[in-house]
Amino acid sequence: MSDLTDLYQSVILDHNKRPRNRGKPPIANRVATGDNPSCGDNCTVYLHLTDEGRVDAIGFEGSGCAISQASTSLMTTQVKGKTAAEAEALFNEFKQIVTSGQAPEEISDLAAFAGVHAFPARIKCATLGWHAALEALKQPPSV
Amino acid sequence: MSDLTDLYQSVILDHNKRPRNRGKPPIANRVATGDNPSCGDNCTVYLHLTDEGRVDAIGFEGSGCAISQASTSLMTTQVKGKTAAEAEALFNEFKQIVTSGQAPEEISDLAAFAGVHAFPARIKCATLGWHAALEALKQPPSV
Amino acid sequence: MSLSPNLRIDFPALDQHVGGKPLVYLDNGATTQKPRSVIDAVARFYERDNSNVHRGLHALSMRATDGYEAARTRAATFINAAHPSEIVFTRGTTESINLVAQSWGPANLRPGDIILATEMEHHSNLVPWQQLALRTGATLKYVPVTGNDAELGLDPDALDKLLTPQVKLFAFTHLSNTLGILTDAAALCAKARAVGAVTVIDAAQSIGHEPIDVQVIGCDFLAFSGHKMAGPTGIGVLYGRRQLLNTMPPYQTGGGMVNAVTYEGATWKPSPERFEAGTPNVADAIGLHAAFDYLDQLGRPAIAAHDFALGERACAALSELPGIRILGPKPGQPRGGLVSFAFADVHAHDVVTFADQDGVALRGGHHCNQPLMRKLGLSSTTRASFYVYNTPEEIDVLVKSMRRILKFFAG
Amino acid sequence: MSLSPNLRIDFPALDQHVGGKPLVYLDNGATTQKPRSVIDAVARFYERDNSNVHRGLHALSMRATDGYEAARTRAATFINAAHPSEIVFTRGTTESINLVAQSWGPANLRPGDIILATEMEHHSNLVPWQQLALRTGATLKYVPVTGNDAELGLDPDALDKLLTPQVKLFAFTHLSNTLGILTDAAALCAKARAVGAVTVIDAAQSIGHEPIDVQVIGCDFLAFSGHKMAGPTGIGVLYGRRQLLNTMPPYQTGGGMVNAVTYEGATWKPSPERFEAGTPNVADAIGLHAAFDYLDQLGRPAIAAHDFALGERACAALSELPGIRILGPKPGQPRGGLVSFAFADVHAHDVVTFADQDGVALRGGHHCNQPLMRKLGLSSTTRASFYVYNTPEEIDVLVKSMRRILKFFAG
Ligand SMILES: Cc1ncc(COP(=O)(O)O)c(C=O)c1O
Ligand SMILES: Cc1ncc(COP(=O)(O)O)c(C=O)c1O
Repeated sequence: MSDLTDLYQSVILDHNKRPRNRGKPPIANRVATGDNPSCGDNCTVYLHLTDEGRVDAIGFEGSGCAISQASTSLMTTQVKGKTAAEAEALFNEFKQIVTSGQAPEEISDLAAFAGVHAFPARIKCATLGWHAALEALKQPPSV
Repeated sequence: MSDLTDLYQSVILDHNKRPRNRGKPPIANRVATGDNPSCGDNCTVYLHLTDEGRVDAIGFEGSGCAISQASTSLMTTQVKGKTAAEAEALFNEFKQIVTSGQAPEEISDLAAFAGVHAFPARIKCATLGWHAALEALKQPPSV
Repeated sequence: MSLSPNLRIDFPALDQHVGGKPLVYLDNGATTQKPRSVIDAVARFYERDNSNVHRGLHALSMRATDGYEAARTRAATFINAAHPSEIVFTRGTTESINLVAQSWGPANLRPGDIILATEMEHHSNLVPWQQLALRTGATLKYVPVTGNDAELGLDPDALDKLLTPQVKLFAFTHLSNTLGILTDAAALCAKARAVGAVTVIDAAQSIGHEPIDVQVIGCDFLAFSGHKMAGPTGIGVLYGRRQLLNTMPPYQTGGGMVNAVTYEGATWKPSPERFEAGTPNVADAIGLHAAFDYLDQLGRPAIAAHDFALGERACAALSELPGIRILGPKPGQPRGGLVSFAFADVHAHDVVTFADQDGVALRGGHHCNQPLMRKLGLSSTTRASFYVYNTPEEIDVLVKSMRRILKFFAG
Repeated sequence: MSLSPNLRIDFPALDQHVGGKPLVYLDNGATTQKPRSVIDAVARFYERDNSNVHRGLHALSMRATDGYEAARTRAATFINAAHPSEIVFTRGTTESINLVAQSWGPANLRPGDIILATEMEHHSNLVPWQQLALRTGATLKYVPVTGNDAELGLDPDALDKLLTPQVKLFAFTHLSNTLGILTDAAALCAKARAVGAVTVIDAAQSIGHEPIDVQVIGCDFLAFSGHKMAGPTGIGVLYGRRQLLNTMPPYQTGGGMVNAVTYEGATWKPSPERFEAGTPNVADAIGLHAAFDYLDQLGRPAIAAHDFALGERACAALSELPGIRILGPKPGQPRGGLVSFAFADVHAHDVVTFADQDGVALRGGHHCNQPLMRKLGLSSTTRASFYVYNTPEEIDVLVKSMRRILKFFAG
């Protein structure tokens, strides 16, 4: 069972049960949908980018496994307040964690996903919401 | 080596070395070509059918292995003088011999081909000339 | 007439632990395990008779040819085909169906014609028909699946309405890999024949489980894979009625399927060679032969009864779990040995990952049936699928594992 | 750097008698024997890891997926492909070539375009192009084979004339299965590239014998079969440059190669999944992995040198027989380990049947090369083809057997 509690850490279970920023935020000017058709999972991320280029509101909809739901929820908390470039840098760190299983000291909650690396088929679950968010950041303003 | 001398009986070797009725006969009113494209073998049989419906002249051209050459040569000696129906009956006996390996007592030279049955891939060599002859007998008069 | 529990020892892969627990292999719908006799038949071929087939005249080549053709004849008897030349060896069900779509299809379909399938087809019996419709201008229609979760089935009235004389081809599954529904193949073929439609049966899930007689069913084509019936991967069969096969243009071209070749063009051998270009998968055809023998030795009626019983038992036991949706036919209706279910609060992928830690191998996802999933309002289900070596005790292990998962995620 | 004669014990099938004589297996051009490590790799997969790939999340399925993808990566390193996604698993050379013809072909050829092949292509690298020409209105032309019996080769001047900018595709063999001629693949690809033609190399005969680096050769596609390189039957590879593969429409459709599917249509995964519809031949891909390892452990330069030496030796020894025609390249020219010959008075089928009684396995016929045979004025030849386990002594047995045959038919 050690593997499994590695995978489903309490941070993940918590975000899965009580997702943060679920639903469309009151203001939003960017949106993108990530799809994992071979799982049937999907995730739509809405966000509001200020004139200064910072995310000041973010939310998501969609369905998926505990890993994808929790990672998307956590992502929204981390991306809020960031610029597109900062969000991308964060995603690269996250990708590093889920593929290597190694998390640097200073990284806090993202490290909870280190256990995913032992389940390669689940890596795309962990990155689904991130991909949608980065895609949204690349979109022209809308809504 | 018992199998091989069964296959290449002296009758067969003799017909292979000194084929009977090789070449186009002086008179002929029927012709057909048998092909074994997957071997590259082929055989053209020319014959003359009298008004009474008997073969009074027959000859063949083409190339192939010892089995097909000898069987075609022997076939010409046997079919000469026969009607189409008699030739077909003879072919059925021949087919019986090469597939079963059993030859009835009264059958003379055709029995030499009984050894073919142990080499299923060679059965079509043994029947190539026969098929051409029967085909020729079904043709409308020509030449 | 029931299966012996001793047969588990015939399957080497069952004798292992996963995550410290004895393996409970319930992913048979994806692929079954192989008995020793199949594994050995493949190895023995390579150890003794290995050679190329058909064009060879030396001893090994004749042995290999005999072995390969004996496998064909055995396949014919297994499904009671009228003649071995009605058996074309392919890589599996998917290739068999593509062969029909690519060879029979364009030669026989025109704009305005209808291809009929059902809403519960596997992608492999669905996407090839979409592509064929695109290529020929024919229209693809679907017989709807109706009913509630645990009472699903093809809509018989809709079927009768859809099956018009414009329908040139009717392709349907014999046993749904997602719902476990066993269709009445003979009745469906009779209806199709009445309007002159050619029938294609996807027997991927039924071939290793149910007795199948193509002459009784009356189908034109039937497709299956070896790996889902205790046989090797990489080998399958397309059964086709001889009259049809011999009128069809080739599929792949190359060595072995041609008669005469010049630099300008080529002529084709008759079936089955016409459809088997290149060196065939000789060793796995011979392994498949051993699988036919193994299953017939157990007896297919006994296998079907065993699977049905496990399916019903699993449905009953799982239905007691909170928040579960079980998808499939009504209890007591014809069904295969598989059960598909979904929990309100736990995703199928999490279920499968958890069950694996209990040694239980399940499949979670859309089961190559995305449109049906969408129609049922689901993105995925968990599927437990049974075979000859599964036991009632293994169903208990499954249910216990599911309870633990529900508790973990509720906790 | 030469091969150890001890390696014969790695191949179980060699250890047998045929017609009371030790087997002398010289039909390697048709298929090679398999080392124990390959046979065991296949069996071990079924005994331990057997499961379906890709869509599974349980332990066996992850192991099967890892094994299958490791085989792909190993194939990429074996031919030095830039990326594993450039490796598509197929049934063999014939299917690999058909895949290019059916997928790349219609999407890229128009009436007036030219497909160029050579006169020495195997039917599997000839008939698919005839069919593609028929389907698209393109014209198929051939680079002529010129020279006398034992000095045959592609005509370089004719090649330069034929290779115009209208040529969209140039398909040629790396090693002729009938003549033993080894082409200069890198030079041919460079010429083709200069006129913008896409290149397809039939490496069926060379893959197990010669070092092959697709990046050095500079080809766009390369096709080969596992069974001709010590691997299992039923598995082969299409190498394709990634940029090309990802622009090509699918080949077969169904499970595993789709992204999103609705009742109305589907979208495709990128290469290699796009071209691998249905359950792949997992076990044999894993067996092929073991074959790559086996050959690289022997060392391909050593294999090539061994084969070349046996080929030259056989040519020299056979050339002393009365009435023999030996077909192939000039002595000393690049060649594979095979020799094709014909006697004036004894047909190849009789030769093979006789040799079999001496334990010598040969191939007689047109070697899936009917048009070339016709051009050379022959209906068939006898072919002896060598591999890593063959010895100079076996060539002596071959020659002795040939002498006996000539005597028998002369007698
Ligand atoms: C040169 C060449 N190309 C293609 C093939 C076809 O290979 P396969 O039958 O494995 O598809 C062969 C062997 O038969 C060959 O020798
Ligand atoms: C109902 C059904 N049809 C078709 C297939 C495809 O079979 P294969 O992947 O062996 O080609 C499957 C299995 O995946 C199936 O369950």
